[in-house]
Amino acid sequence: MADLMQFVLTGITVGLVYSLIALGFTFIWKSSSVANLALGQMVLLFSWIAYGTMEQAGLPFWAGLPVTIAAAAGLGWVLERVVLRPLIGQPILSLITVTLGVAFLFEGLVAMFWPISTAAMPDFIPDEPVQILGAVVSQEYLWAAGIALVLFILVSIFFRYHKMGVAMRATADDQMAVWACGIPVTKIFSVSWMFAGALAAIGGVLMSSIGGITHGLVETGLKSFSVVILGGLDSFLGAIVAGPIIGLAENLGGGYLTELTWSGVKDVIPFIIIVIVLFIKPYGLFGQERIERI
Amino acid sequence: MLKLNNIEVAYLNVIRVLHGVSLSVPDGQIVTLLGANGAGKTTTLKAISGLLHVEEGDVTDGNIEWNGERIDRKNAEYIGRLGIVQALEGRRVFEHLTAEENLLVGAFHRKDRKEVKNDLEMVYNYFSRLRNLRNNTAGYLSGGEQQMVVIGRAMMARPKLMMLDEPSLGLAPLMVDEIYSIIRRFNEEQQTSVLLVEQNVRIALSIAHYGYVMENGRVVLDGTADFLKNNEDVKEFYMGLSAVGKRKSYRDVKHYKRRKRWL
Amino acid sequence: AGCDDNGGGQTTAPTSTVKQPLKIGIMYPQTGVAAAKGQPMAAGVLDAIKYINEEKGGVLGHQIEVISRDNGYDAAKATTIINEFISSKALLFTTQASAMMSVVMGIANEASLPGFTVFSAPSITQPAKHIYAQMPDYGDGWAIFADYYMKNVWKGTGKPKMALMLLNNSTGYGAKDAADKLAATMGIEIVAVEEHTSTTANEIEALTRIAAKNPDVIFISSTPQPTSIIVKGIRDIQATGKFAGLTIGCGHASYTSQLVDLAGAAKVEGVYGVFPTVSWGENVAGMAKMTEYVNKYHPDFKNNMDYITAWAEGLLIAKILETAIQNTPGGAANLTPANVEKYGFQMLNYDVEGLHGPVKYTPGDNRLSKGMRVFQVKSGVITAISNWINAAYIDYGLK
Amino acid sequence: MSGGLPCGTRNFSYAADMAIFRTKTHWALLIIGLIVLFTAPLYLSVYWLGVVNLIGITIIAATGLNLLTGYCGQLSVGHAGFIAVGAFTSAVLTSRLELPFLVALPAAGLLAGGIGIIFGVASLRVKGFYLAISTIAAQIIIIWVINHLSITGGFLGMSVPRAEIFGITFRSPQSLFFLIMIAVVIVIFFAKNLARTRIGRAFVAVRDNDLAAEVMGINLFRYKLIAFFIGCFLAGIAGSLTAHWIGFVSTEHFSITDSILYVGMIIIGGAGTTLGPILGAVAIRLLQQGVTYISTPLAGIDWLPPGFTAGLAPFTFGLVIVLFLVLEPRGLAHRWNLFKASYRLWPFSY
Amino acid sequence: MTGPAEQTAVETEKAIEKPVIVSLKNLTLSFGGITALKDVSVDIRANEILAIIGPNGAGKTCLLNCLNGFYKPQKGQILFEGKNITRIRPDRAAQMGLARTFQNIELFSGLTTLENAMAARHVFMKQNLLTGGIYFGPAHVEEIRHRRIVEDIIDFLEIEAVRHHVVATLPYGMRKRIELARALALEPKVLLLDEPMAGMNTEEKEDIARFIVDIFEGQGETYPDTPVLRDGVRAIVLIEHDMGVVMDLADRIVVLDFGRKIAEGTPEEIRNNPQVISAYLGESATR
Ligand SMILES: Nc1ncnc2c1ncn2[C@@H]1O[C@H](COP(=O)(O)OP(=O)(O)OP(=O)(O)O)[C@@H](O)[C@H]1O
Ligand SMILES: Nc1ncnc2c1ncn2[C@@H]1O[C@H](COP(=O)(O)OP(=O)(O)OP(=O)(O)O)[C@@H](O)[C@H]1O
Ligand SMILES: [Mg+2]
Ligand SMILES: [Mg+2]
Repeated sequence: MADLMQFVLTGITVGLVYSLIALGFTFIWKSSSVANLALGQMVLLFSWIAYGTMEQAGLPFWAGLPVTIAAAAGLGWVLERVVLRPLIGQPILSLITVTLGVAFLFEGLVAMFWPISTAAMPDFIPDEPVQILGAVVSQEYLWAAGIALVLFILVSIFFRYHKMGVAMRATADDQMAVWACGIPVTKIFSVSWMFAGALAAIGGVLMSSIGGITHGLVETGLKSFSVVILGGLDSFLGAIVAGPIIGLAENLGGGYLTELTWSGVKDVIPFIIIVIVLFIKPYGLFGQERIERI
Repeated sequence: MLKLNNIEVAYLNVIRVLHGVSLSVPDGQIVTLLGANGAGKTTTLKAISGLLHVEEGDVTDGNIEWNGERIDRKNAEYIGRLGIVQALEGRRVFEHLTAEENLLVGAFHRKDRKEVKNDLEMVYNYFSRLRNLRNNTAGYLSGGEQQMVVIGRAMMARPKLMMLDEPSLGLAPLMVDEIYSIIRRFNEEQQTSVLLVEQNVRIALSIAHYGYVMENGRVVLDGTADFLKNNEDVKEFYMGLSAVGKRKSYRDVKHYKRRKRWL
Repeated sequence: AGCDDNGGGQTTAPTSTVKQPLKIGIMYPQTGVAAAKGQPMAAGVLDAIKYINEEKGGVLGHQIEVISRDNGYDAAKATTIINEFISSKALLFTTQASAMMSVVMGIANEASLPGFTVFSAPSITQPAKHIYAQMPDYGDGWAIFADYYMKNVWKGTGKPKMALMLLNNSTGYGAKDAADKLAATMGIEIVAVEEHTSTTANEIEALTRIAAKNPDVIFISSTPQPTSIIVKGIRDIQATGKFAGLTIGCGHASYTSQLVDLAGAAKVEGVYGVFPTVSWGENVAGMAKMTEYVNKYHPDFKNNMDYITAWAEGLLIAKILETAIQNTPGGAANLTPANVEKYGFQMLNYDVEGLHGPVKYTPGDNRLSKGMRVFQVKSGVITAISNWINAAYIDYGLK
Repeated sequence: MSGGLPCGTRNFSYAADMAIFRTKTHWALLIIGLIVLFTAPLYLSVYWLGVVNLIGITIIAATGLNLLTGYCGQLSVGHAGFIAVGAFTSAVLTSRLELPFLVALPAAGLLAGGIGIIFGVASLRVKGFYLAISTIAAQIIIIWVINHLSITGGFLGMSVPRAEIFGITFRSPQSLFFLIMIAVVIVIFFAKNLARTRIGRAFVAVRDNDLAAEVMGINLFRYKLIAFFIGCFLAGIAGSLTAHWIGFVSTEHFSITDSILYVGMIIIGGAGTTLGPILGAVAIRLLQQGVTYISTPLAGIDWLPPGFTAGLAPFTFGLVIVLFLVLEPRGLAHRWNLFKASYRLWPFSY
Repeated sequence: MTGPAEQTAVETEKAIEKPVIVSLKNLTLSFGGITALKDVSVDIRANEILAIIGPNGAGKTCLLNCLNGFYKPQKGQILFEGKNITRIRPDRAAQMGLARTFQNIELFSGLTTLENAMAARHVFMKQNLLTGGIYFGPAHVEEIRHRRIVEDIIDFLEIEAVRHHVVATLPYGMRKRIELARALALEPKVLLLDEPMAGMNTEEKEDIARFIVDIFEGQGETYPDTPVLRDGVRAIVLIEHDMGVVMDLADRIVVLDFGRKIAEGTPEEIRNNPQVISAYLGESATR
């Protein structure tokens, strides 16, 4: 019973960390229908930038974090400007592939400037774990989970009510028609990539305060893809709900199935779930269905 | 007052589509642009609204003036802020947004929140059907309803010049009448100039003040609506009326065409 | 007709010595996923050979000519590279890790080209063919730790209960193979085997299940980052009163200063580990030269453990060639890959200037050095607590 | 699929209009091309022969992915997983069961194709990026299973005997070259024909407009499965050849990065053209060589940061992909066709 | 496909009573809260052009979608030549002889005109993976045979000039015609046309009208090898908002409004039906 509690608690908090990263994906998707496969690499690069500002340049946390976020937003802006803007209106596969190119590019940058390959983020969250009903969770996870929830609420409100958010959703539907309304699509793209960069930076700092800055951040990016798929690509609610579901599946599945199957089943369970769920709900739990009319 | 002076347009620097088009839209008037498929009507509208640049097209010669200011080198955003909006052909609603959100996107540039609220009300007054559908997903609306959304969206920008591309496409006759009467009302009440592209020549000339006929990228005929309505060529080729003023039957067309082909 | 300099690599220019140069092949993953390891290693071995060629005048007057190639940790590339080594008549070759050696050893064995790999799995040396291992493998690491634990740490009665936390590749499972083979005879009961990925962010779930089994000792065979996650997880769970009196041991793939950085000194305090080389600054014969070179040419790799292994590898290559020339009938003129193996590898007896366990070939056992030392983190510093312990040959029955 | 006809060439029968090689020049170019290709062992070094072999195998796998993704529009980011299925099938059959290579090769294709069909069932309802992720899931599940089966050697991988056909053992890079190139030529021929006939048209119909395709009598599910089968079948064949070429298989060699790279190849080359995967495979593999080539001498430059060369590879790689796409978003094959068009119209370019 | 014996049968049919080919009985279709069709019954008879008209959103397209299996009605029955095809798969419906064009052009944009039509011949072909991949042999013969038929259709619709053009870049009117060609290539028994003339000017409408009439009547020996052109189709269902076209071409008209059938009859009857006038035609159309 205590074990169950532990699995549930770990599952939910870890899952919310996946959600945190997933929000950045959904943001781009909702505003421009671009699947950003460089997400993991963005998280990695921005974590290193955080390391650079705080550990290497020696800025205190309260100064280092804003600098990192600003740098990340700036990079997002550059990315949109140089890479994505020329591809507006091109086949969607080309857009996906170009983000793959960006992924390689970022990995290269990381390897060039931080060849040490792993490092610890400066400590800014207390070390002592927290105990809840006999289960234990480290404060780092609680912080990350809490921030994920706050960001979720913020971006949801932004997209639902802010006119920029609404325009972003319109852009994802039909760029040409948005142009025709005299709305600067390019500005919308810039802004959404800047936001996405900032989100990735926040996610990166929190993630790497948990497990250090390593290439594993890229893999977490991969896992967050399964989160957005499960939740529905265009749904923040989906991302925030699906993260804990994946986390729970990992932990409960690992907790009770490992004995019955091979070890390491924990790492494939999310993907098995995805295949099954997609079969029943092809657009994820909260995704909008494609409007199929002829 | 919009003026196009002898503009030429080419796509991708090679495909020349317009060969010297001149027209003007005086303030507060409805001007219609008629012509066959591929004549370059849509291209003309895009040249005005600046959307051409998005499609790798360019105004290679001539100029476009809006109240004396040259706008053919300006981008779509700037032109949009001047109060020139275009409703694209083919009911391009934002499918996943609700009808009301679609309308609000039209008002993106406006800062006067109160006024936007009032205008929303105005659009619902024009298109009473939309009022009930305001929270429905636009992608599932019927064709006519989507057309209303598109026109309403253009109205929400409080444009000085509204350009409508084939608003009657695929609409039921009653709906065509309705939309056209709304366009006329809007023009009269708001003093908005309208540039109207149409295939349905009869209805377009019924509300327009002035008209231009385009063919192969050139303006071949222009005149007041009454002049055009009574022009024999317009009657024959665009309204399908024979010399006597009666419409030919589509069943008979076949034989007429065949004969023409063998001759 | 092939030309030699086509693979995109550099060959060290032969100097004006009259004696023919000795050609060897080295492939490291200088790019790709394992570049972080491959780069310092390539630096180490090339620096050592530079030292031998320039300061010691080569091997008995012969310059060592290195064909150094980047395999990018990629099987297809490695395959083309080994073919190139063979066709350019290299006398021996080396790789960094078992993954790449597994790929190329079939071709190398067919061509009777001897070679060794720095980090290895038993499947490379068992059965013994033309391929050697520079250092003990991950199974040996487990065996040495288990032996030390039984003799010096375990104070309870009955069999100690051990849990294994394994990385999901040959590093992790190497330890499991040894445990499967030896635990029973050593009097250790394996109560849990858990697998994780190299990129895991949380292992609380596996640890919770392990905690239910009340282990006395946990052995982690993995790399630094996951190990730090696991150690932190253990410490978190200990806050609830579980895992009291638990001993933590680490395999050598993870037991570096990086682990201390990532987990935090407080969390790794007291953790045991094994390691097959000396540390920087230890007082051994080869330390001064190596430190001089690293400072001069690769200051970034100062304190990097892989540089030490690779520097030792360079010394070892020179020693093998020297032994081969001395013992081959007819000397250097008759050097062939077969002779290098017969008279070089198998007659080797070398202390590697104290940089890692002494090397001596035992027939049938293709591990060159067999020793590791046991360490413990004390006040945040990894401190040696034993002398070189030799791992006995474990017969895994591979064929 | 109108081929490039020089100005003034006309066809007088449908058969002639449908032929791929229509003029004497076409045929001459084809024959010269084949001769140049098959005499490569005479003038290429062992190293470059190895590179060419790798390119050949890559072309086979990329062609499979192109049929699935480029033609049928089913984005798959799990191709390396299916290649792994082929590689391990062939390895197990030839080394554990000691079956001949000529049995193992098609068996590898069939099993990979079969497993492709199983995961393809997901494509019945799932589209686009959703499908892409479920193919990533396929790869992860496949690799996990292979890692935990004892017959495949688990994490250690297993060695694979040399391919042998009618007593000829393919051991040297030269002999392997012929084996692989013959397979490449057959696969390209097959894919080209498939693409221009009934099934290929149905694939494109499904890709361009699945709803209309269904209403036009094309059974969506069936064709998606066929596409998965044939795409994964070719992956399996490529896997089998890889296994026998290298002589060793391990799951480490079939990573998501590889899968992603394959997608990159067909996009850079030009998805939905026969030429695309060929150009893409050649471009990416040569790029890898080029990066290796420049990074080794750069590693000797002391004043560069130590990570410079390690980072250079992915950096250049990413940069080239980005530049390619920004400058030619429709792929190399598109550029090539434009070039051909201008040649065709020459000297009247308008 | 159709032999001479059957052809005479067709002729005699024309002379006497028009039998029902497709019969839709009491169809009800809804999406969530929206009811698109409510208890609609329509018969499609041999040798007639049946027009379906109604305001936007009345459910006309939905009716066609039900007919060829794209939508599955919640209630009701569809009989095609006596067989129940109510919840048939769309591709099966196409194979049975129901081909259509679409309200918004739905071509295979990456294929050429020729290939678009050949793609529709798919249902008549027998190639499989192996013969297709090998090509030389049965596949070659088959390709040539079907190419002949498709070329006839292309010739008939006067789109020879764009035969090898990828359709995405062609003008609107041309693409509408290619859609028609593709539908004809399926050799339908019943041809369903959803607003084939929307967005066209009078001249282009006349062209399409001519094609419709010609397809309906059959071209006889002008195209001896292509049954669908030689013999014509058995019935055409036409959705169109241009009343001139509808009144001239249709033999019978069905009017839908808000998912219900509100009238049915000859053009003359419909023109003067007050309910139709108020719901659909409006005053201007009666002028
Ligand atoms: N983006 C483009 N690139 C190249 N050519 C184009 C492009 N857009 C339009 N054209 C060509 O320009 C010509 C005029 O097109 P346009 O859309 O302006 O005609 P239109 O009068 O609006 O016709 P319709 O009545 O069919 O809407 C056509 O021949 C068309 O093929
Ligand atoms: N897939 C769908 N999901 C939800 N509602 C739908 C769907 N398809 C159609 N509808 C609704 O069904 C009703 C009938 O639509 P339909 O397309 O049949 O109209 P129509 O008579 O063809 O109109 P138009 O003349 O504008 O084409 C509309 O209210 C439409 O919004
Ligand atoms: Mg137009
Ligand atoms: Mg409709």
